Amino acid sequence: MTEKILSITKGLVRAEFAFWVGQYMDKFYDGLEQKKIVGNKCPKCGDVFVPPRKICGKCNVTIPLEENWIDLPDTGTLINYTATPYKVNNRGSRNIKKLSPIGMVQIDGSNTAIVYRLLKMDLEEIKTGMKVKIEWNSKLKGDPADIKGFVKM
Amino acid sequence: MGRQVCVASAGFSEHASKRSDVNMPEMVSEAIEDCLKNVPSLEINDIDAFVNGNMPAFEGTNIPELWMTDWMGARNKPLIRVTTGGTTGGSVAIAGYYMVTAGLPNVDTVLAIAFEQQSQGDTAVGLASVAYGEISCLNSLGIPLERLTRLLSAGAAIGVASYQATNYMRKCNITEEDLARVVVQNRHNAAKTWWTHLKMPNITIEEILDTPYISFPLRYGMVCPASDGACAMLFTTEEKAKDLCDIPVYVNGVASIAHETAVIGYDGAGSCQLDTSEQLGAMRSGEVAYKQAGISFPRKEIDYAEVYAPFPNQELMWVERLGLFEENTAPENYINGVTALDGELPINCSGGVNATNAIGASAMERPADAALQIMGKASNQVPKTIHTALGHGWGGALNLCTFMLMADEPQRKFK
Amino acid sequence: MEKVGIVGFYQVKMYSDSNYGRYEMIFEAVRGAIDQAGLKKKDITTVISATNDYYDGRTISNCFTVEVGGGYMADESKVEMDGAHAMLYGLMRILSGNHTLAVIWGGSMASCCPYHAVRLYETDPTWERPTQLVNDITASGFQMRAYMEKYGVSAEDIAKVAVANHKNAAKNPLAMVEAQLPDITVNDVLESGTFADPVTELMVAQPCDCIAALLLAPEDKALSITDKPVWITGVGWNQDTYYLGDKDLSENKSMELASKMAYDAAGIKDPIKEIDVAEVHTQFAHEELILSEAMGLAENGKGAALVGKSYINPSGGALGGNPPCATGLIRIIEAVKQLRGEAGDYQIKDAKKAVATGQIGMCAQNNILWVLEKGGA
Amino acid sequence: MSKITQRKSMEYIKKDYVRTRTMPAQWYLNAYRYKFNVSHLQPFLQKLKEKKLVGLQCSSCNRVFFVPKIVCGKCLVKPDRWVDLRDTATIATYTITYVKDAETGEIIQKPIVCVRQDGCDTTHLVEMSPDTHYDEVYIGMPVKVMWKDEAVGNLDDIEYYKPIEDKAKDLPLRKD
Repeated sequence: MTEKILSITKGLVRAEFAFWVGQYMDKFYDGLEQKKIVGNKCPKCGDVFVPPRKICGKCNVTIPLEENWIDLPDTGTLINYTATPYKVNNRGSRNIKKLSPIGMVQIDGSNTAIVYRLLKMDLEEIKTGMKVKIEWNSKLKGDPADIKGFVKM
Repeated sequence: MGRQVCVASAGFSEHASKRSDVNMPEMVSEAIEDCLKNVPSLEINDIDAFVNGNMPAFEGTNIPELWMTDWMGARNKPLIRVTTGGTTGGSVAIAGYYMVTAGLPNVDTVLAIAFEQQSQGDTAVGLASVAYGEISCLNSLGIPLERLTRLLSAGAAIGVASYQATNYMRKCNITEEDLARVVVQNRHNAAKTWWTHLKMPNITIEEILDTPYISFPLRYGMVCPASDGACAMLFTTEEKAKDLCDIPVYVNGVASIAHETAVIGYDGAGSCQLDTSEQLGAMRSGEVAYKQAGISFPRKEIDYAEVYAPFPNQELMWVERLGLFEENTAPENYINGVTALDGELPINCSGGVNATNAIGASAMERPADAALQIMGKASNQVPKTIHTALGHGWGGALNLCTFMLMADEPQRKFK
Repeated sequence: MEKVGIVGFYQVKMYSDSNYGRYEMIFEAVRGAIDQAGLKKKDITTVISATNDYYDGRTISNCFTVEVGGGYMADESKVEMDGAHAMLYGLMRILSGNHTLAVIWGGSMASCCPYHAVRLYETDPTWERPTQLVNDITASGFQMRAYMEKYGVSAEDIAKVAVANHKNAAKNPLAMVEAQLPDITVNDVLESGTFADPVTELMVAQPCDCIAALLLAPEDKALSITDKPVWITGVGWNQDTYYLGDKDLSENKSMELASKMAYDAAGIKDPIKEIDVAEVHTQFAHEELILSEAMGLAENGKGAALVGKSYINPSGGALGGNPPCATGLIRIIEAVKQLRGEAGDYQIKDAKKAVATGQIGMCAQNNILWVLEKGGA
Repeated sequence: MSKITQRKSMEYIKKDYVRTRTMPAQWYLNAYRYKFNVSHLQPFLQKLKEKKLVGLQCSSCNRVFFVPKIVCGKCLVKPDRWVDLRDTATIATYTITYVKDAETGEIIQKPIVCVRQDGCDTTHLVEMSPDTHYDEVYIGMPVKVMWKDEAVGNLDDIEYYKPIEDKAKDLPLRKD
């Protein structure tokens, strides 16, 4: 048996994508630009979604684009959290050896949770059920990064 | 031993070059809404299982079904994802068929969904990365990259289709005019169908021949557009379909026979498809499906065909390979109007892929439109009654094929 | 449901960075399965592959694998999920009566792709992907914390699961060398470094390179091929909602519904008593508890009591190597080995009924469960 | 050829849709690696050094592969027999590409051909010699391998293919 010869080559290009967010999310990002959180409400079960959706998965009901919009506060409850040294992006992942806490926060008045960084907190002092508040980014661009993270209230 | 399967309904979203008003799941839900409109007695909750697919690399999301679960009404329902590139739609439809025919307990009504929002992605990189590994392997074996790009520059634009076109044209002794004639017929048909992309009611052969070449013999005017759109089909058992709609469409034969890749083989080696217009895989798929359906003379027994042809030469080629016309006679039949809306054997009355190509969905739109023609609910309905129709798809590097044969009466083995 | 039998299988050894070409590996798996069953290429009527465009870094990842995967002039299709889902499609094709021998193969090379980035591509691109905070890493942390806080389970209990799996993997010659740890202790697991608090590195099923293949045939054909067929008696699969914030991560609804569907089909009333072997596809140690509870193998919150009982993941499970798109198929193969009595050092005595599961998505969003029974004398 | 340079868009009935925001994302193909086993190619590459062509034959179906394949798909076995091949070939199919010259901006028409080496059962893509006019190429044209001056044992040793003297003319496919 002769020795195996492998050819290992690397890729060369990258593909760029731009995802249309749709009109529901567009309204939500319009709100973020003005430091406002908007959600929409299922007409059947009354669940409030942040970010808004076209269809309530529980009831399979279409929520009309024009109706059922609700303004929500910038406060919420921490329902789950984790901390990871890994940084993941579209290119790969790396371990930066420093833990950064990430929390799952239920905005008051909504029935879903959103995932953001927890700022200015030590891992030891984070507890689920904690009240937290949005820290806005200094520059608002109408994208998810407008919310910088959550801070203790 | 399998059950008889019926198509109860099919639906489309609007197709356009940029569906900038919706995101992917919202577009999919449009198609589902349209599909369920035809079966008013069925609610989304009555659907037992889902099959989905798209061509992920054109769109930048991995397994988007995970994300769009709620939009499809698939929360806490069985779902599988089938993707095979260009034939994705056809493969999804075939998977829908198999899911019903298998007779697994409590799986009777299956919604098959295929979609693509191409305006979000990078089609050029998407296409190139089909053979990206092969290209880099050839590069490591000594062929410089710039020479490879030169060799494959025809491929980057329209893949292997131009090689196939020269082969076919040579065989039939036809000119570009014959190709343009097919395009005109398709674009005129598309103008009469509500969901299509390139609606060109007044285009002429001269206008098409006036556009520049992309890669000989194909010109800009002849090739398919890149569209955004979704398609949904509802498969169910015979008994349920009879309750749901007036004319259930029986699926009598399916096949998806694979061949070796054309022009460039795996590992960058040679390809065994010596004649790219021969298409053994498609011929074999036809044979298998006709045998399942008990059709011995496809030329006489089939009333309507939707073939997957982004390029006009392919439409001519497929109708011959699938046994609808004698070898090398398709161009003649297009001149004589046999394939027109009011002709003897209408082909691609929805405008075909040549007018609308949302890649992942295209191969499903073929059987979907054929089913609607049998039901008499198609947007550009053929005046004569359609009894038997076929929907076809091809993909990969000319090596994958899907084939679905439908009729208004059951398969002979179930009679 | 008519009887369908598993008549052959083959799995390449798992490597973290294999010395294999992709096509060579696929060929070895498919040819190995065909040889094991003593068949020929022309017997294959359908081929279902489980690959993923993003794990393979190419559009239409099944385009160039037609020849090496045995798909030449066969009815070929691809399921872009776990290998266990591909087997579902193969089963449906056999049940239809159109096909008499299905080859199911699946797998990919994790050493060739940016694995965690690919998992990031699964997230909602209009909302979660731009922030890059939701991915398989953070999701695992949320899932484990939700489970621990709801039932008061400690990290030690979960570390014990990892210990059991790594010890089992040491007995499995096909497991990844890096995961074969016969002398591992609970402390080793807890101190192996944070992956996503409270998950530590050794609780994670590390992605690796592997291709596995399996053959399905209808009853009469199966009996003519082998005297040790394994029958499929039930299957269930299900998809849960996507957003992590929408569901209770401490339980798994989709596995609950999938197992109910499968048990109903197989006529299983008391899974704890009736099932001899369970091969569970778990991405993380804590998922073994959540999933086995959802499968009815333990009461909610009491999954930790199962640890040490050898009938769950005797092969080491996914913690012994987690090749994307193949893990579920390997679970089925391991269950088949147990039923055929070919599992070697980790054989469970008199195994008659087994379950094997597959999953995809973050926090096991889509699950499939197979019930397999020993056939023959 | 003025037609080649102009790009005219064709009119069609359009519908305007609301334009919403977009979220960017990338797919880094350059973060991937591709692994191939090329062991089976080594004897072939060695022969190229001597300016000789060999194909790999499947002993089950007798098909000859050039460039060699690791597996014969028809039989699902590894082909293992080497056969010598002639340096002549036939054009199986072709296309003409239109590439803009980087310096002059002029559109260059260049034939890219798919040839079948005489004595083998596969086709592969190659370039024609630079002096071949795009109009001369036709299906079934006999061509011949032109080697690089110094063969080093890789695929680039075959510089291009050159037409063998032939009086036959093809049917007109083009309508200018």
